[in-house]
Amino acid sequence: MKLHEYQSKQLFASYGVPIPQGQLASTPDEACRAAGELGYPVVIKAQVLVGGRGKAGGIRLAQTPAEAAEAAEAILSLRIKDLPVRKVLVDQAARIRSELYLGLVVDRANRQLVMMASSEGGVEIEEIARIKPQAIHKVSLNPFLGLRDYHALTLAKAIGLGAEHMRAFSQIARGLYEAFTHWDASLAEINPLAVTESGELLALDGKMVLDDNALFRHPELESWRDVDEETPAEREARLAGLSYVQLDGDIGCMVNGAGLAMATMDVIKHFGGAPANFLDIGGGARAERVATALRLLLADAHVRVVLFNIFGGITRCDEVARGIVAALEEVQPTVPMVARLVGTNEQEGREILLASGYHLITAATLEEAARKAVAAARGEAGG
Amino acid sequence: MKLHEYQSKQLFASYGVPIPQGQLASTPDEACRAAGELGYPVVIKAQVLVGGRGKAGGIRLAQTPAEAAEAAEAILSLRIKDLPVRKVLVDQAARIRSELYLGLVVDRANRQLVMMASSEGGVEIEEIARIKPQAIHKVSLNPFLGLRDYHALTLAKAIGLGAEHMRAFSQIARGLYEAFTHWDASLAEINPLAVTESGELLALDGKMVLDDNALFRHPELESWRDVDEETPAEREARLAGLSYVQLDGDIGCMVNGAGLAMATMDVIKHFGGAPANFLDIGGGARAERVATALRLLLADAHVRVVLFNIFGGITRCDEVARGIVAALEEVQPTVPMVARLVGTNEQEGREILLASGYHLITAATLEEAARKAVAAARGEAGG
Amino acid sequence: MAILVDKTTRLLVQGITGREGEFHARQMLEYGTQVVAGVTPGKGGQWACDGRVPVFDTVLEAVQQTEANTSVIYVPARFAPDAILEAADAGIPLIVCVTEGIPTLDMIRVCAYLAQTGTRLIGPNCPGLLTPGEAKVGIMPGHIATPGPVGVVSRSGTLTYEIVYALTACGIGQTTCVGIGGDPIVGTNFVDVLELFEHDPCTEHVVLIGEIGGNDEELAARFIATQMTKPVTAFIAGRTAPPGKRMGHAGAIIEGGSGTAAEKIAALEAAGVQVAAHPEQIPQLVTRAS
Amino acid sequence: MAILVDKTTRLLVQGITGREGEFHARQMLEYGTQVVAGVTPGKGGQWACDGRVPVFDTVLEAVQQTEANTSVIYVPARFAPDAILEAADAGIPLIVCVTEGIPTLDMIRVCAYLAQTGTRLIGPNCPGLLTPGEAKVGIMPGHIATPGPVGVVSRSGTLTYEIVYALTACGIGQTTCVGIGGDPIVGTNFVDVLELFEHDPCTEHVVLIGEIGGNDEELAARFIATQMTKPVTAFIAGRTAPPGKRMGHAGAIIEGGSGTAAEKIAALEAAGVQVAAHPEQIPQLVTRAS
Repeated sequence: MKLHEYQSKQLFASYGVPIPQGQLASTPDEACRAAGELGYPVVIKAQVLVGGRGKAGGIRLAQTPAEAAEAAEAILSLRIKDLPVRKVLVDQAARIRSELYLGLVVDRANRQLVMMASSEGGVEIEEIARIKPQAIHKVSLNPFLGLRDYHALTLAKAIGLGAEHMRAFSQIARGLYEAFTHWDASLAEINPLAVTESGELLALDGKMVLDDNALFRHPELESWRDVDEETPAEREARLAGLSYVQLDGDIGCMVNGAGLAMATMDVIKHFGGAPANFLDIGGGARAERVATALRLLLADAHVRVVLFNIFGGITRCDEVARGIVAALEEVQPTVPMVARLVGTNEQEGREILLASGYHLITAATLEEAARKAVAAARGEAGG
Repeated sequence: MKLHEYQSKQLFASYGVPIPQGQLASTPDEACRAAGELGYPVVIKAQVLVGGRGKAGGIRLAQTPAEAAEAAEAILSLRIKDLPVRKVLVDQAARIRSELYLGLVVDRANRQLVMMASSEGGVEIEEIARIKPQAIHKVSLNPFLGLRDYHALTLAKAIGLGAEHMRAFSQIARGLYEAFTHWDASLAEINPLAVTESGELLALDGKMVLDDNALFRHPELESWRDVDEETPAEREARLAGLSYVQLDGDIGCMVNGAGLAMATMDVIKHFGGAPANFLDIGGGARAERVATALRLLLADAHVRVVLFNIFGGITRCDEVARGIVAALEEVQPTVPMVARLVGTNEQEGREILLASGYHLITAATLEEAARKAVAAARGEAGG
Repeated sequence: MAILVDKTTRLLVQGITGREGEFHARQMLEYGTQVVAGVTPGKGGQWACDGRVPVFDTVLEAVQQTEANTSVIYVPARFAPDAILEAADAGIPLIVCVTEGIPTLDMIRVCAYLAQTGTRLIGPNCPGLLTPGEAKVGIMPGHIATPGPVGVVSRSGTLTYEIVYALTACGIGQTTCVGIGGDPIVGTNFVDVLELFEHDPCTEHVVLIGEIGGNDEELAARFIATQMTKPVTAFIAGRTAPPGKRMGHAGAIIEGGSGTAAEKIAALEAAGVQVAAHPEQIPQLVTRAS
Repeated sequence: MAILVDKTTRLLVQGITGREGEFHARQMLEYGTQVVAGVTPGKGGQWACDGRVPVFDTVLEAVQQTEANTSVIYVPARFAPDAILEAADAGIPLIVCVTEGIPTLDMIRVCAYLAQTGTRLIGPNCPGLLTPGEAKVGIMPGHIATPGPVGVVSRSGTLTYEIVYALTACGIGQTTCVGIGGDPIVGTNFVDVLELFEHDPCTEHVVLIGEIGGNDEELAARFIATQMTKPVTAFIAGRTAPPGKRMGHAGAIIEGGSGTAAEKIAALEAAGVQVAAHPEQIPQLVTRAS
């Protein structure tokens, strides 16, 4: 689960990380009032869960009430990478001497957290990695020791901070680490971490991604979820326990298992088709969940053919078939459907589908299923 | 720092360990009022920081107000192992089916905490260890994992608890562990941990010793210290940063270093004398601390001779000599003094003592110093 | 011969009285695996799977009484880290954790502890291990595999079945099929398993099934290039996955432009690995290389 | 030859700009120890001991620039655990911690971590190491010792000096004097040091100085009985100490009737160790046994 900038900064601040004074606003009026209370100049920033806000015009400086009103109005009417901007953060503008980067990520290969710092802040870390990799400094953190002052000091020295900033940098690094571990993040970044003209360190922007698997420990965060981030279909899928991602194509796929679902998409593409979605019904799905999944696919106006690819293991083909039939009885499908069911209880599954009387194109292998789905999407007659 | 039973149980209870309802009382009247509020029968228990309260008559059951008044009065007039009883704990009496032991200690050899449990509760663990060692079950706790449910379960099974007690025992074990680690204990015990007739587990007695080295993390506990536990001299020594323990003999010793101080006592005994105290002035003691130490010795009416044994390392003999002279100028000593100063700045130290004009018996070795002190204590002329 | 599990495996099932645990314990028994014990705290003394498997309260008791040497875990995510630690503390040298949804920070701590004890963990969020004809530990359907010379290692579940099924259908058997799991933090990675296959005399060819996210395939490529003598054939799922969108489980995501299928395929091909364009192409590539 | 420290020791002093750190750094330099670096966070770039020792902000920098291979720690108790961990993380294989008053639970965590890294820690709350004529690391007064064939290991501070001084006065020199520290949890115990002395060709005789509390002397006795060929002479302080009273430092206490001097002496004598009745008897016993 991704958090907005204002949410991330709020969490960081609760662990002692200094952030600019700021207020959230949903309308140009609110933004102006906030700016008036904070004092000019202010920075007005779109709160959307995608990168590239700056280039899209989502971050603007305002020196006067008139500028603030204009900026807020402009930003609140933007769509950035297809997401509408519904809120802006109004921050006191800082006088910046230099911009640093500080981040904490999971290092899969070493199975540890890694804190990264760079003197080249203000651009994305991937960009720094590309143009100046030697400017990124890292320390691995043993989970039993956590972040120690000497780790922070090592990073501070590496990015060229002077002795006068050591204590403040240590405190910020510790705050970031504690926020990360307390809230079970998978990513936490302060970028830029500004050195102001008055010599203070200030987290001007914040980013945090939480580990969905750990949200059970933090039920209070459920209300922080931005449902605008998801399409209604993705939301319904999440609540039903399905993994669903909408894509641009016209072949709706329903698959058990993430790897097989991706492979199914790949095979469709390989044979010239375009998947309309990624959809993993998970392990051991019952008929009800399968029915929800199929309803989602059939509700997508772009879908011109549906492909079921089920390899039974924990998942039983008869359960899946029952779910398919249940959904079909509800929503009369107008598109062709290709079904490939193998593995646990495949015989029973095929019989249930056959007995339902609905016409399904069958396939023995994934390749065959994909070819038939691609052909059907092109309007060619199938199986 | 040792805690009283009522303090230990209060800390345990704050971590979810069930304890009997109880109240603290300083007078028989208070005890009776408490008993009335709690309901009879009650147990009235002396709150003193030594073992063997039961045998000394410090724990009594009362069924009626008259019995409570009599018991409280009797207990509050006791001295147990030389300590006056100033407070009693009045607890609701539990109906006990069986008594268990649960404790947490530092295992020096393995450098870990060890949780111990036994079905033979109600007697001291050393007693169990002596009479029925196979009844003590232990689990070592890795500091990075802490106490896990499976540790508690393993102990519960080992001491024969049935499935119906598993959850309660786990919670108590966890509470004990958390109290121990949060408050930096070096020992925490629940003995007995009672299984009541209604099938509950209840911590009837509690004992906790805190790590003095970690008290800086818990300044709020300073007010919990029972100054009655110490003699006034021990208290003054503690506040001056000295390690001081009063003993029964007549040779006052002032030594730098705990091991050397013990060895000095041993050598005195070896040559037929009796040390009046253990006194370690610590490493690098300045003149002021030395003067406090000497004042303490000279204030002890049992002391018939004073022995200084200083082996300079961090500690400088001249500093020690200055402290001795400062104290002598204040308190005119009436007892003979034997001084042995070797190591760092020994020459300067001896000169300071000589120049002071006080008569001190000198010695080159510890053996010589001890022989001379023993002789002086017997009233024989010395050096 | 095979790797990790075989006829000598004495299996303990943690969470055996749960729905999944009992179901798969039966499946494993039917496959011929020696399931010697189950553990469910509070249910010690019972018997599971129609009286065939004794249940204990703790792993330690189970090990002491049955000499179990491998454990498979089916307990819910919030109890699974403790289950792994308990098995390690009881001296079990090989643990397979099927459970999905364990928080990443929990797994970081668990793995740091296992590094001290020397325990091998497969998973979590993995389908487990299958040595055809000998032992099945986890949730892989047994009937899709057959004994033979190909070692299979995969981050995926059902995609593995797809490929094993395709191999079997073409008459190509397997030494052992290893599902290492799709989470960001897993106890055993591709390189560990490749090393085992490299040293297993019965394995003549290795099939590696990767997917987007992380850089485990890149590390595998480096290992293959420098340390392996046996031919490797691979498939990488997620060529068509868009960046920034999580594809099902927590591991499968292209973050900050890295972890793409294209990068992984390039790394593997540079290491001399044949990479299949689609899963059912694998048997053909294996046959060609043998 | 000697154990742990010698002429090749390249010493780093953590806390070198503090009162104690600077004082003892000078003493160690005067003794001839190679003090190559100091560390005090925030004081990197300065020089200590009249410009003889460069100061760094972190141990890592100090190691990278001076190839220090041993560290001695004089920082206050609440910072000492981090100082030990920092040295271990920077790859220093031998750390001597002089600091007293470190909480026991902190030391339990530190030691558990060091067990993973393989770092050897002497102390805390110890006088350190002295190889006469070669190197002095810690706070032992150098002039009381002289080179020779006796290895000395002790839980005590000044009592060690007393005994080393007595040995030297009788013309008996030492290979290395090791103060392991008097706290309940120390990084290196008697057995570890006895093993080093047993394997050191220059050590012909070992003097062990114990005290009440714990059971390290008992473990040493078992090791001596089963694994040592060299003669051992011992002294145990605290025969007259009353139970339940802490004698100075946290380790010296007779708890629950165990850890008494009588038990320790009995165990050592049963292992064939000569136990002195008072410290100054040691040289005589050593001479007799040689």
